[in-house]
Amino acid sequence: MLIQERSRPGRRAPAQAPLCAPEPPPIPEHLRRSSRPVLPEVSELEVVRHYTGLSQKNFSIDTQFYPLGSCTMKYNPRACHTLAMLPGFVDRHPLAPEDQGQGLSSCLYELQEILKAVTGMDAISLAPAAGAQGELAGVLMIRAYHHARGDLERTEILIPDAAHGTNPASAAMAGFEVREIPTGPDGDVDLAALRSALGPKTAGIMLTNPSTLGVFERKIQAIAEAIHAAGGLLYYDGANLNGILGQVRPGDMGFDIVHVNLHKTFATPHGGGGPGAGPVGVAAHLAPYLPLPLVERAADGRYRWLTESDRPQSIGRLTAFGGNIGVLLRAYVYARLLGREGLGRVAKFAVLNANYLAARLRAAGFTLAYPERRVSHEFILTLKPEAKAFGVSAMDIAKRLLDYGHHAPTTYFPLLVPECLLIEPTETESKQTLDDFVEAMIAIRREAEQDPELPKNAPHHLPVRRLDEVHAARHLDLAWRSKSSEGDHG
Amino acid sequence: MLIQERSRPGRRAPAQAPLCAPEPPPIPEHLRRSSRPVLPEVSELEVVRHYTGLSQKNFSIDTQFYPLGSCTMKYNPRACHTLAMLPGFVDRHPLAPEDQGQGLSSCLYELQEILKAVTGMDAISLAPAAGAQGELAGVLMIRAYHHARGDLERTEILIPDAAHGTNPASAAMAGFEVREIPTGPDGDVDLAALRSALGPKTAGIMLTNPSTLGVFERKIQAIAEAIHAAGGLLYYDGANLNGILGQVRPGDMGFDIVHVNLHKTFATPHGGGGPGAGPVGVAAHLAPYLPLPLVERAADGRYRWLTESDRPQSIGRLTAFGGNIGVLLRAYVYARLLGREGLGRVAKFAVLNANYLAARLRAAGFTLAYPERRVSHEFILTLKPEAKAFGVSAMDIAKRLLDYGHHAPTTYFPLLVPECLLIEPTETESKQTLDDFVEAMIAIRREAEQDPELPKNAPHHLPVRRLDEVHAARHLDLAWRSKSSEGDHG
Amino acid sequence: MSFIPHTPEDIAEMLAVIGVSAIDTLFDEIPADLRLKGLENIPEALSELEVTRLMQARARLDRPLLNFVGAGAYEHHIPAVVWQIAGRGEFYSAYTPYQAEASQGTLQVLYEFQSMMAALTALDAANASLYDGASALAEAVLMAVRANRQTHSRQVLIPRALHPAYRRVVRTLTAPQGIELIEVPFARQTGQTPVAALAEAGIDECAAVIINQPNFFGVLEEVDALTDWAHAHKALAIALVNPIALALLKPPGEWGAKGADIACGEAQPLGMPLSAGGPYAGFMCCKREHVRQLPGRIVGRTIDRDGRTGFTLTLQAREQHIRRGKATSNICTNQGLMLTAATIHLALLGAEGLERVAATCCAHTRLLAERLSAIPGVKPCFSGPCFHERALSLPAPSAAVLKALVAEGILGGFDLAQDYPELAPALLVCATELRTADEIALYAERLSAILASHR
Amino acid sequence: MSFIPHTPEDIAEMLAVIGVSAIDTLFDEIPADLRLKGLENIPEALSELEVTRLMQARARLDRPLLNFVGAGAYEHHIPAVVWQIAGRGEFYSAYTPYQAEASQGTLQVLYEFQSMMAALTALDAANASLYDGASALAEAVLMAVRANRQTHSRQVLIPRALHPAYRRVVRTLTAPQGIELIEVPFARQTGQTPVAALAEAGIDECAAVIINQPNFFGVLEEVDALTDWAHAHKALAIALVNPIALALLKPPGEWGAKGADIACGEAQPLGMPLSAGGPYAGFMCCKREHVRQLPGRIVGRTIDRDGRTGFTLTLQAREQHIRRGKATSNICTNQGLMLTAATIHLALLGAEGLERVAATCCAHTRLLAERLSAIPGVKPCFSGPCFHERALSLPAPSAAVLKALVAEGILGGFDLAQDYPELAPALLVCATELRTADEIALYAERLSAILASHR
Repeated sequence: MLIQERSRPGRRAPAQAPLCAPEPPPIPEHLRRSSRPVLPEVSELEVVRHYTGLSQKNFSIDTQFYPLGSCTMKYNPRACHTLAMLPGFVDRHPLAPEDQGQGLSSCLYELQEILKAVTGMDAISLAPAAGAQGELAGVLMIRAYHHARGDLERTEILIPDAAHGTNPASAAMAGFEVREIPTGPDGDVDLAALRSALGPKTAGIMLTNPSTLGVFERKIQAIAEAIHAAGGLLYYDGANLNGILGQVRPGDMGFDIVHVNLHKTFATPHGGGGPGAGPVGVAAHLAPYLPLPLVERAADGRYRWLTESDRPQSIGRLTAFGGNIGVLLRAYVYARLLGREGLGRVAKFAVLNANYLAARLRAAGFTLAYPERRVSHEFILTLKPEAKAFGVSAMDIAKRLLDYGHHAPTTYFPLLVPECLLIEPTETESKQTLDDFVEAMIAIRREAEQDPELPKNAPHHLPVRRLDEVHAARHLDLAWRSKSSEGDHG
Repeated sequence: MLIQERSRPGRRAPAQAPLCAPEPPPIPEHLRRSSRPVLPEVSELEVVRHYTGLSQKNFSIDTQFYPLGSCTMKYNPRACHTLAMLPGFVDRHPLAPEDQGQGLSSCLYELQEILKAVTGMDAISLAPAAGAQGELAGVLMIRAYHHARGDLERTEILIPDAAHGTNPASAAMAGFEVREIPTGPDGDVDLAALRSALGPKTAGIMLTNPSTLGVFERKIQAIAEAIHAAGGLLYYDGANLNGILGQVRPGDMGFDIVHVNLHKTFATPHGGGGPGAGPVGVAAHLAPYLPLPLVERAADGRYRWLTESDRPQSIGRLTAFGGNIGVLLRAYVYARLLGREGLGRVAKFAVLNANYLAARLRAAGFTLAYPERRVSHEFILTLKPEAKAFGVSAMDIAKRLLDYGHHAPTTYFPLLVPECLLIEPTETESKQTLDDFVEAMIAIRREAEQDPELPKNAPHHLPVRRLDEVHAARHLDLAWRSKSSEGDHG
Repeated sequence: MSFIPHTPEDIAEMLAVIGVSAIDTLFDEIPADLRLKGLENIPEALSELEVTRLMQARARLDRPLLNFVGAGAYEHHIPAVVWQIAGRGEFYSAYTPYQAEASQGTLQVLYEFQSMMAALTALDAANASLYDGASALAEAVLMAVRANRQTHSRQVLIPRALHPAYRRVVRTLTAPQGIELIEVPFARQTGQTPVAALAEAGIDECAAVIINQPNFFGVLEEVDALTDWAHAHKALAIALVNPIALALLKPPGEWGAKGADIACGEAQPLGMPLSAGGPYAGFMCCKREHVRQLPGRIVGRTIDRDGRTGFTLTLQAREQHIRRGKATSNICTNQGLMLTAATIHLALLGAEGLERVAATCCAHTRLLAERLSAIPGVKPCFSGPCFHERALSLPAPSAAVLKALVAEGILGGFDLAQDYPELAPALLVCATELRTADEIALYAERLSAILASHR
Repeated sequence: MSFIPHTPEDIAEMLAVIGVSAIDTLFDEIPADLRLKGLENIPEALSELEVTRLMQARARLDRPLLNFVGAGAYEHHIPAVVWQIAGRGEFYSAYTPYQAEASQGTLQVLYEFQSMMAALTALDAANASLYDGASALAEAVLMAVRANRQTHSRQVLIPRALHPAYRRVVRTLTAPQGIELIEVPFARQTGQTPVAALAEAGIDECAAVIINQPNFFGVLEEVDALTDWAHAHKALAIALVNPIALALLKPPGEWGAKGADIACGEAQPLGMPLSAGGPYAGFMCCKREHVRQLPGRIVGRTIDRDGRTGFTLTLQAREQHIRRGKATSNICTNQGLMLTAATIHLALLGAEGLERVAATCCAHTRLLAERLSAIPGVKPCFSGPCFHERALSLPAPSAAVLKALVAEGILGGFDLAQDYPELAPALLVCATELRTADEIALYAERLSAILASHR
């Protein structure tokens, strides 16, 4: 039942609004609303009960294993939440003067330094509000760099076919044309194809490493050399940074620009869709183009925020204020809790978990997409054999996993691999949990063999059965309408 | 699975303990522990997931209708929680000096004043930690009062047979003998029996009004007169105060002592068993005996805590410090949110809801225990007809209600009424919810008629089926033991 | 090992199953010369106790100021319920609801939010958030250019009386696609954007006109005339609105003869703390005909195999993970949790509560403006009707005045001098429902004293 | 109407179903002369916003002090997880788990808590809370008198080196049942309660001996000898213990030849904020043979109809709602939610974490005592081994010294002068794991200055 359907005319949660309404303000009649918007009229208890009940319909890290490939769903330490919500931070107006915000600024400055250290870049901007905005900032910097050199012909961005969809979308938003580079059969970029694509129009390349295929791009140094030789820049998509954190750095691989998903690698919560944060880091020659604001420590130890007058070549601002500060604070707390050794340990155990899970599934007879490769922090299973043998799709198996109490891995991505599951266990899950997942996969395959309708009709134990996405798209129902307003807008 | 069963040797949530352990303290060998206690060894994520999962196995006000008679399970406003946890209050050491705690003291003083106003008593102590401790404080004051007058022969407390079990238990703890007074067929106390029980041994009477039978004791003035004439005192059990709040006051009915369950009438949460708070109020002649501490406002407007030297006749202290302060703060916030009119409205709507629910259930063919009486804030249904007709007990129906998403009413209390449900909807529930409950009751009766095994084997949709209480009592299993410790203590 | 549950036995067993002898071997495909020896320049781990102490000390450095600034971020009462529920692990630690059956909580919340925003704006559809109000406006511009089939113009009219930071963000995000923003001046007398000024921009056609209600100065625009002008010139009308103000103001769907085409704005006033600037959430609504051009996530109501109602992400073909370079936006992670807060917030307030908040803000700002204007030399910059912000001109340099106010613990307003030198010295002030008459009086008293010392 | 959901239509429909015309009629059985006209002396309702402002202002009045007091309430780190989970509505707003099938969350938590306490105390069973440590001790005395079948004595030996407030509470709650408390002195030199002092109480038999480890002065008692003495004199041995200390100290179940019979104490150090004195929680454990005399709720593990494991309240025949006047206690509502916090707290720390906390507290208090004892005139009162509190004698009146420290923002200790004039002037100090070396140095410096000014 929708909250709107619980509504009764005249019901209120009166403690939440000013008790005495003042006179209606003197707004000219023709600018005034003629009828009240139809919003829920419910009591406070109804609100609490309704949304508490809805929350229980979600899977989440706090309740289930969530091996969603490319999403790094690891434990979100609760202290990060508590400490980011301290009154001094949470009540601060974005336009309050910086000399009254030295505590906040010091955290953000230190986060910049920590991100420099883990990425191997020379400068960081925390401004981007999410990974995709970080990507956009990255390609805008590529654009600004070439333009600043008067190099206006570089209109192409190279992107491997296995890339996240945000890569080409960000390149397009920045006004670039996208040129897709194929992947070789071993999962690495097809270097010959890459070389043949290079030319005077090459602005740069967007790469993630380890790639979305769950393997480390071994020829990264050759790629960097080729791109740079062609006058292009290398952009690192930080979505998979968790797989190398503390082991190898994008800066050392030759990348010029990197973004980091703090809501992945730095464990800030995903919140059912966000907010995230996507700081960008750059090599020194790109520092002038970083998006604003930036935090600087002055010689006197005070912190100040850099603006357009400090950084006239900046690509500009991406949100009205300083980005998702509350998320940045959570990431800062996380980084301090882990410290140098802890951050250096993340990838080790993320990769250990992924390799263990892959080895167990492989031993159980499942098919790895790249069996000859070392697994990074995630890996791809192709369920083509099962689909062929039992007529059960990867999606059916994913849905059936929900019944077993595990969130499904990413399905049908990357598009290169048929009937695939992209599985990322992360370092915060225990061996027991991984073993449980393997047992569930084995049990589901047995079901697929013996009673294929079971997975095909899954899920069975969730608040709803399989939802009809086609129906949703064909009979668009995007907003509840009250009966009375149907006439107006229906 | 128990948290102990998730444990693995050497697993840790290391952020939660000091990272560097100092040298073990110089404790003499024979006073030292020889082996570590077997506590869970789990990660922080495991803790979060385990207890989040457990929480989802509970019914609660925030998730379900909870018409548990005599328990006043109403909405617990969330602001009360937030504001009682403000750093100034929650970080305060109980032994911090009172001149550094004027904010807290002012809240508690004003709560005393509010409780005086709603009970009609002359003085209040907030010390008792729960209703039963308030009762005990009440009877200890009765004892102290008589003793102070040299009246040492008054060893009997009169208690109606319908009373809460805490009443006789508290009287016994205070060293009194209990004399039970029967209830008349109309639900009122048998006045003749009461009169014949009075005498020189009468110390007082413990009464709740409305009684646990869900009716208002109409002869309360006559009872008060008789008790006082016999030299006894009247103690008011505040468990049912929600049914009269703002409509009639114990002080005006003639009671000398009252306790208030803040976790009922003042909406502080019940927390799965507590904490509550059970302030006691008294008429002026009993004020010297109130338990400590008490908050006083001095002439200069400053607040101070009264001690034994201020109140040498006090019955003393009931807990080490000032009682459940955090609960008192929640009640204070609740009282301020409701204010004068709001507190005056509580009983009206609690009684409206109970009468409506009773009327609908009666119209649906259910049997009220006292059909000729006006229903107070709660009422008793006897399911004897259904038990006889369908062989289905009140407990079966209660368990089946759980399947319908409603918490069960109180079952088999009061003991006077066979196969009874004591139903208290409270004022914060909507008509829709009450209607849902009626529909569920009707549906369950239909099941009892057509498929009695359904209710008899209920619940069906909860985390467990009907639990075996006899097995629990016969095969006592009160603590998990590790395999290794079985030998030592098993 | 912080947050890593592996025991030594676990590690040994796992390595044995993998068939390697050490974790380091698992990185053997990384060129050896790239491998890091260890992280540097990062401090050692702290316990939660130590981090708590550190963050509390830093938070205490950030002095709370009595706040009279709005300028895009508004200090409103947030019911305790909002974050106690939105902070529940099941909302807080869930991912984007790709697996709909396991995400009905989040999905239904988002559908309810879309419904509430559609009701507030009187438009047909809403998305499930953009990063903030400024980036939402930029996305609205991009959307309008895509959606406008009547003209090939890539010119968009943007009022000068629109938040300067928003204008900068729109420029950052739309210039790479060759979109030209043409600034429309405001009337010095009223503070409104005159319809005549649109015409004076000197273009026959444009892709869109941005209409800001209330505008940056808190002044109410003549939205009907502006909308009709846009439609008469083949442009789409983009409304940039404050959701609290919509409780009282004519909704974008009813502006002019045909209604605005797109409405967007900042959802922060709906239950999001100031939090130094974020996370907030941008919202966007539109007419049905444009829904396939909406950027961002959209939730639809559908049915499951048993015909029961359920919710799912829909129209995903617009999005980057399907359409890649041709998507309506590159947005992926959005501000979902903030919408959970906004939905709970709106449910608690209802239309009548929202109206009370809006009216109280208006009244408080009116009182503030009256009290401050009573100080010699202080006067309103504009004559137009206002909502809950007011531009006031000062008899002394605004930066110095604000600095002196901060020394008194007062955040006295947004300094208009930098972005609007033509108004200087001037402040933009705001008093929400949180500001009391006493606090307003305190501000007036302190400002009066400060200005006296400047004379 | 705050928290009342009734619309005018609802009310009308409901009254019609009941068959009365006004709500007031529903009170017609109350004698008319008793009916109130209205409540007086209660302020008008405030909105949540106003209450928030009020409470914030009052909380700010209560100045945070740098805390060096324990004396029964200890400032420990509480992991953020603890109250984020314990505060979840399903725990927070549930009732006592009478309907076991609908309360498996709370019941399992309580069973886990009982298991943890049994492990910590090395006893067989635990209950699911009493109000606090002091009332738990009183209940333990009542229980011991009931459970002791070897003697009819109603005399109980209680050390003078036991928290004065606890002694008062025990007196309040046991005197009405004719129980006589005989105070046992401590040795002026060591601070311990000598076995010889028990004998000097001059009784042949007693119902129970209370043994406090560590005692109120932080001094460790010779628990083996005290326990054996008790058993030799037909008395039950009641242990009063600090749960953090149990990480390092010999558990009551292993004291002396047979172990203590009952252990009780204050659970506050396990995840409960100081909160000005409450809510805390008392715990109680005992040997199997006494379990039917335990007061309070007890959870047992059992099976459901399908043979699955589940949890339920058990041994309810001990309790007031069944046994009424013959119950083991009148307790009903207890401190359940605090046990939820304690269980989560203990799960996070584990035995090794608890050990680290205990050892760190000991080390910090040792450092504190050393630094303070270096000040001329300040010296330890006792020579006995200590846990995390220390009694120090001062060269100046303790009340005045404490007051001067408070003026410096320091809560300097518990003043022993009032309850132990024989030690005056003296303080009881404590430094938990939260106190840093800097803070300890600050205290020493300020105390030194204050004492210098008293010379």
